[in-house]
Amino acid sequence: MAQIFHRSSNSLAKISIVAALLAVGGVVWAAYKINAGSFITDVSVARAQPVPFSHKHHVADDGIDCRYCHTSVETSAVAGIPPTETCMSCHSQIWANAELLEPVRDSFRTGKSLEWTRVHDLPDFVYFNHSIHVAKGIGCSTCHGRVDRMPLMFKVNTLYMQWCVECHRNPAQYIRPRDQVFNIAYEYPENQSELGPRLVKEYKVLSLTDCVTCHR
Amino acid sequence: MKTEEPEPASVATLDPGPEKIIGPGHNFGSVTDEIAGVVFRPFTKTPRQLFIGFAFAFLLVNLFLVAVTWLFIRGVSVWGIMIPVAWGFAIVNFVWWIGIGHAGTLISAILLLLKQDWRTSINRFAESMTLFAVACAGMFPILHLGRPWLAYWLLPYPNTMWMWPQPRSPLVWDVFAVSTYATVSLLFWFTGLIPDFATMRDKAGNSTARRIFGTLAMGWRGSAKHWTRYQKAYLLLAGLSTPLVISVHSVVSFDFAVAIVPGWHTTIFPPYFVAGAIYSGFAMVLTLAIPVRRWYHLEDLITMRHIECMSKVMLGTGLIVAYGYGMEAFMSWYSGNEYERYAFLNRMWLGGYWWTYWLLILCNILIPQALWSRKVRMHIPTVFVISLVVNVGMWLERFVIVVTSLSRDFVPSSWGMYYPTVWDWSTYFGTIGLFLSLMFLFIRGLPAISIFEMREVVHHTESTHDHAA
Amino acid sequence: MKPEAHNYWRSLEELASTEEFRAYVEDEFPNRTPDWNNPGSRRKFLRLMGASIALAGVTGCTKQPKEVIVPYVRSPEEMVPGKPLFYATAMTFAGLATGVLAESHMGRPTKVEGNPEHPASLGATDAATQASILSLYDPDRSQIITRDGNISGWGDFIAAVSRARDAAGLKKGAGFRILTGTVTSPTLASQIQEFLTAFPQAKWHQYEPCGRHSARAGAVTAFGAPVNTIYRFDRADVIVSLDCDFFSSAMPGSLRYARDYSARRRAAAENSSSVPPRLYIAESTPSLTGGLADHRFRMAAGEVARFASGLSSGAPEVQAIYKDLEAHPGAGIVIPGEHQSPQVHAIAHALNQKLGNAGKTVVYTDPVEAAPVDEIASLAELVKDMRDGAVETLVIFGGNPVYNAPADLNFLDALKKVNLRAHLGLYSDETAAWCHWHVPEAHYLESWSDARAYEGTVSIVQPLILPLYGGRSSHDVINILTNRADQSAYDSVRAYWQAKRPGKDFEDFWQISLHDGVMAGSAFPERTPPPVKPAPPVAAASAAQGLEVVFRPDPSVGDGGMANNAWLQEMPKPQSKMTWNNAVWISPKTAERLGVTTGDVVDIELSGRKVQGPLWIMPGQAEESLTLHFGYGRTRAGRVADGVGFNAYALRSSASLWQAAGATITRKSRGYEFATTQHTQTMEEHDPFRAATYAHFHKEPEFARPEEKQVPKDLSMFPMWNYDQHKWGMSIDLNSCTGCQACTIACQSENNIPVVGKEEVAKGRHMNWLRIDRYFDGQPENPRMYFQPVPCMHCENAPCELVCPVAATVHSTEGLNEMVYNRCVGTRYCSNNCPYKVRRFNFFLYADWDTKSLMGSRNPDVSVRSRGVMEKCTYCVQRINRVKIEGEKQDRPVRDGEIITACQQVCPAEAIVFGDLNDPNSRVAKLKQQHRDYGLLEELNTRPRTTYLARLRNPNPELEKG
Amino acid sequence: MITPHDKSNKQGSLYGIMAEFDDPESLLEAARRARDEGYRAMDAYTPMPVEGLAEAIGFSSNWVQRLVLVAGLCGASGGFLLCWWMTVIAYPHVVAGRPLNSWPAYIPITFETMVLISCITAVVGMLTLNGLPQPYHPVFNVPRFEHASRDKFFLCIEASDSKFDPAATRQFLLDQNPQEVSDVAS
Repeated sequence: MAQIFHRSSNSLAKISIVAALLAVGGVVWAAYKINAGSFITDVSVARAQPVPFSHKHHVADDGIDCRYCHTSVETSAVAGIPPTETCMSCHSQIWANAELLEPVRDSFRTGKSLEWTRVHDLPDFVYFNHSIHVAKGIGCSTCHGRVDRMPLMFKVNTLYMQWCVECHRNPAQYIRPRDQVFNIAYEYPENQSELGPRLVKEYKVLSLTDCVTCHR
Repeated sequence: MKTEEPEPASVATLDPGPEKIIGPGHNFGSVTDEIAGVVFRPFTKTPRQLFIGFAFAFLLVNLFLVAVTWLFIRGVSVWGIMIPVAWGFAIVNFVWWIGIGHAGTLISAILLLLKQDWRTSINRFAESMTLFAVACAGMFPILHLGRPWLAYWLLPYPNTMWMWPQPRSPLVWDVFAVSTYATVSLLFWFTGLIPDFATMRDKAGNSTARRIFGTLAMGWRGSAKHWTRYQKAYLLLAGLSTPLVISVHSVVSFDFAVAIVPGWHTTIFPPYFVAGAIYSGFAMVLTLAIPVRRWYHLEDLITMRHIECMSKVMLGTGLIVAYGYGMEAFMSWYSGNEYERYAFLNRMWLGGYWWTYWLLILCNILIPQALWSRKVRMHIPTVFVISLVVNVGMWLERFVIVVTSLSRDFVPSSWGMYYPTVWDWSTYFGTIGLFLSLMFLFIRGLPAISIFEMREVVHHTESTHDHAA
Repeated sequence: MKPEAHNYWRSLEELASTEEFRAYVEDEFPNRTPDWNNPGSRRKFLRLMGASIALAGVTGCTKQPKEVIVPYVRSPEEMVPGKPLFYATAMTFAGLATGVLAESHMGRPTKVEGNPEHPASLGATDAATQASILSLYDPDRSQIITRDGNISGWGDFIAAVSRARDAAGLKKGAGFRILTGTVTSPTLASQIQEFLTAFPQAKWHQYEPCGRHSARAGAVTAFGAPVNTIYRFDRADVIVSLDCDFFSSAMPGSLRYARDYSARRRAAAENSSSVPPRLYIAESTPSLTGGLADHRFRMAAGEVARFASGLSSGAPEVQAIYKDLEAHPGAGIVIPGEHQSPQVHAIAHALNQKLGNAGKTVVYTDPVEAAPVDEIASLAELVKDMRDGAVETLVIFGGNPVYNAPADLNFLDALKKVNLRAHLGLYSDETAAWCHWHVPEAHYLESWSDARAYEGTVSIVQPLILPLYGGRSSHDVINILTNRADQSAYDSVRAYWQAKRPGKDFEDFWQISLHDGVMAGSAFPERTPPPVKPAPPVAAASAAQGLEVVFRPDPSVGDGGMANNAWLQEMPKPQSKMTWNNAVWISPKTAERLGVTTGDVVDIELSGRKVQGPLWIMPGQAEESLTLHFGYGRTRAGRVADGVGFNAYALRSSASLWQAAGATITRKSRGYEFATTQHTQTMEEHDPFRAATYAHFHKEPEFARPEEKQVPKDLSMFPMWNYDQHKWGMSIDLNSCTGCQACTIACQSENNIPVVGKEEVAKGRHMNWLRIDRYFDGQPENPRMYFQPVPCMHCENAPCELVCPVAATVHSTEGLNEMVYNRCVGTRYCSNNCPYKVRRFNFFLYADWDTKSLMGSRNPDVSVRSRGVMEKCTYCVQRINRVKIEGEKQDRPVRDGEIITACQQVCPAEAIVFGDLNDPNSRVAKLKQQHRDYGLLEELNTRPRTTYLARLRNPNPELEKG
Repeated sequence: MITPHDKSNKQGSLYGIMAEFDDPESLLEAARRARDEGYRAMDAYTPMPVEGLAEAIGFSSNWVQRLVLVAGLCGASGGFLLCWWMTVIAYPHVVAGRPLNSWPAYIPITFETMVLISCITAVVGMLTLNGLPQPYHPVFNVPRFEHASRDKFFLCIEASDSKFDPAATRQFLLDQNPQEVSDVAS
């Protein structure tokens, strides 16, 4: 009988099998990469805003406290986005007629709200409460990063469940003294490993990993 | 190889009768040609019945596609399921198909270990049936999900939620059991085919066929060294599949036995599910083998011996199933548990589904008793009908278990009746169509009987003859 | 929540008047939302066609959709984003007020709670009040002023009405008529009076379809003048109800009565020293009260009068009862049915005085109605005048007489003779269709007003939100007539009370009244009415041929005013568990005699009038007596109620409002499909509900937990989990529960539970997390009726959890059986394995993701579920978390009673108690110590956290013997 | 009958010499003889497994079963560890009041993974050890080799054998009265 396949087909066959296996692996790997990439997570993707509001300027340069604008952060689930009048309380005097701030003034005149693009956006089935975290010594910068270095706001964390759970299991590594919560430039001390557990005990921090802690 | 259809007269003579598992005058070449001939027949010479059968089956496949599309658009609400009967046809069909799938592995593996020579000419056929049945079964657990697009959550894989499957749930066991079963059956089937692919490759007329079969054969050349390893591997597969096939339907039965629903929470379930599976499996093999054997005139390869053996197996497993029913009845009384007791009364006459129970008793226990008589076992049409009846009966059994038990469990206020909708039925018949279509394609495209094993049979019979001589 | 809430109750006036608020509201719900001009079928409206795969991002790894944040321009002071505010206001039924606290999220009213300070509420509400929040957002409410069906304006309306008024003015107002419901609002009354004094010939008519006609007439017969009667169940040892269902919301003060009565029963169950009250009832139709009664005498409604007079004349068959009453002088109550004849009321008054109950358990005050008139006569007069063409202008305030006026008056024909007809109403209903002008009415959560409670206490009704659909209140309309079109309802109400309360302390008085929701010292003083005139003798059994027909307001939709409320439509009626229907109730025996059965559609013919409706065999229904419920058969109610059920008003005549004899039925067809949530009427061989008599209970305290139902502690091969932090649990007292279903609707409102529609309910796919099982016990003619609320049991060994393949339902460290919607893939295995069948599945996309206005009604603290996920009672975990977080922030433990589940909060009978089982002093822990405590299906070793307190009966030994 | 020696076959390019037999018995016989003769590098090609043929050509291997044993153990322990890790380490949940490590529930999965891994190993191992896929092989050059998958039985003594000598080997095979003897070009 005549050969059906050429000599080379032997190695060809073996190579193609290996190649196929590699290909499958590659696809899986790529999928994970993409899923973890900022295309999906939006991490460190600055969002265009109606007014190019710079936390960098207001926090670092002007030294305005977080709570000046995010008033309800200590009392309520949501930190609160400042009403236009809060902006105007300063900008009626300074930069009173800057081109940049026209939308703000316009909103104040017409009474039509500014529409900011959400940067930190949890799924609707997740219930996060700012006030309790702040009260238990979890600082702003722990989740929101160094906003004092952000000309435009962007996420520094994925806000994935994975990420939340990590801290909920072991808060000690992220907790800080209550008086440091709003210190955006706070650096964790070397002795965090023993300071953390102490604070956790002192603040009676429960590491809640029940589903209903966040999902209702 | 046969090209023209012989007259019906000669068909009768083909069958060597109930002693022989192969017709007279067969040698290595003739069996090879006869089996391969089925595949190499010119397209136009395909038996008319096969075309008709396929056309019908393919129609059902389309029905299935419509049903599934509608299902995905509207959600499981298109079925009749409700609270309390949250599982309906989907699960009934799942269990039924899985059961049918069991015959293949059983015949290939267990009968191989038991050295049952009559298995040879039907094992390939049964294995393919297993594959297709499992394929049909495997779809239902996904289709019946409220959110099927999240089915992959049942698999353990690292994810951004740090969530994992909950391995105490029988459904997770199912995932592992069914996927394992599907994989192993496929391996078993394919391994068995390798030498036959080689045969096909060497017999193929045109080069495309030669290349296709050649690729599948992977260069098999029947080397003695290969055969040794091959047989070891094949034996190991058989050895592993035997407990597997038992475990799979046990796990399926756990879906019910582990739950607390009266009528489900029963220790007898695993064995009697396995028996039931084999029961329905053999019924299905007969249902398919009998016509195919006739259409392709394979009476000399699938002989009365096979038919009778399978009938006997059916009779046996049927009795085990009957014992299972008896046990359920006994336990519902003996346990002294008010809910168990009520559940059984409900099954027999209180509930709205009482008739399904008695119909099932008729199909699964009473009618098959006819197989005690050799005359019946020898009468092909009767065997065919009985096999059909058993198929129906086994489907009813699952219906009674799933639906009747759920319709009335613990709190009387929440009892309710389940009524299947047209979509329940179309999904069910759709999968039957899918199964048959695949079956017909397989028969047309691949050697439906293991050729090399038939050669072994020829060899043995010859040698035994020589000894006799 | 109340303690916390207190800090936030502030009057809304300045807020409501700010421009921003209007802007905000419009922004959220544009008045122009053209919901109203695309009708669409009911199915569609209920989103049963849901084909979309909603809840995007639910898979956790998909990309979040872009969202925007819309902050205020100027934020209202007391509003803290993300925190609810509570405002005290009041809802009125037939004019009578129930005080409520309305919860507002960022300016959206989302939930109504009872006002603990209010005498008619005491913190509880009924189902309809709970459902009122849905009516507020109902997109079917009328949204534009129409003239002859064309869009018109408020200005034009003012002009038109003023013109008519001035024209009438020339004749001192002759030919100008006002038609209202029963009015208790002091402000409205005075406004109307002002108008009438200005136009002496003008007339004011009142008509309330299911008002207190008999009570008023009865009082007049008895005392010669209208008197308001209040009952003090907290002081009563023996109660004889003459067909009075004082637990149903149709009875003014029912919430108060339920609380007092159940308190007594509980007390008796807790210590044997205190006597349990004994309740006798004579009734034709199984009622909630009948369900809790110790003795139920079943008789045609027409027989009750004879039963009553038998009591006073000491007839032998009622000897025992009368003896019992006599044995407790001044501690008995004879309470006549709202829907019984005036005569029965008169007899009851006489008995109460005779037995010395008057002034003790039965208290009299001035009538709470501003103008207590015979409303039927008043309406009849109006109709007569209209027919005679004596009426030129008719302004209808809120009523719907075309639909619900007694049929014999032929209101519609008469109405057509009026030149100018104006209608103010929540819906463009049957009456609006026949009026030249229709003005959308403001919902009570949108408008300023005031009203009196059943015992006279005044509440200010204050709005939580500007009218979503530009509605107007009665005050606005009457202001036109009194030439004060510029004056707002707020001005009118405030001005009225300022006039009543001159002096500089008014501002404080006003603020406090608004804050508390009750006006201090506004309740009427008790008064001793003159001795009762001897009641006229009761006619001997009327030999009227044929069946008796009994009319009742529907247990769920009442008189039909709230018929378009899907929550109420889908609320199973307590006795029949029927939804989306009314039916003709008939007793098993009578049905057998007539050869008819459930599902037969029959023509009921009564004195020449005829309606067609499906039959329903009702155990406990009196023989030869049919019960028909009002509130159905609407034709212009909206997408929900149109074409549902049949209109019983069409049989009603002004002569016999509540019952009539001589009806005949003829079968038209068979096999009508009802949608009921419970198909099995009895407990079969099982015993989910356990009851005994007080006597037996004292003999054998453990009767509720027999030996065979107990499981050994060491049954499991695994060790028990110990819950060291909190250990939430619930106790439900079957001895208190009246089966009123308020908890079901409260749960629906609190937890964003969707409605599914009749077809789906019929399939067995209703969604209520908290269902109330109803079992009949005893012979079908006159069985006992048991009610058992069944929420999730939060089993410690939860069977549902074991079988979930994706860990979507697991246990929390505090013992909650968590259900994580976003993890659920919908295998439904958990439901199969739940022995209590409390799990509900979203077979379709039930939640309405499209209707914009309805989004406002949702509770922002609870996820809205999408297609294909399981859901169930969570013990209101959102409330638990809120309280826990507040506690944590204040660094203090959670106090007992601080966490109140929605069902617990609404329950008038205080049957439901929730709390921490690890705190031995918590109310719930103590309750579970009681002997009566038992767990449903304990024998399965599920270790339910929700347990029941067995029901106890207090039968009269004498009668028990017989 | 005997075909003349094919000139085209160069010594170097010769894979071996192949004899064709009619039935297993004669092949078996020939194989034994060849081995007695001292040939080692040889292989037999048959349309179905022939008992004792491997021994005849002096071949034995039990790698397949060893691999499968190891694989089975890995599969089983892997399956159990997976369950244990998911429920005890990865995300501990209280489920139905059961302990975190409710091992009895993990048995089915343990078993299934055991079977799965071993079966895959059995097949993959068998193929790899057999050096498959190998679509091209010198023996396919033999014109009548297509009968090897149908009804004929072949014995091939390979050129790599130390004792191999084209003429002598060919002669030796011819002595086994085969159907035919042919050179196998490599």
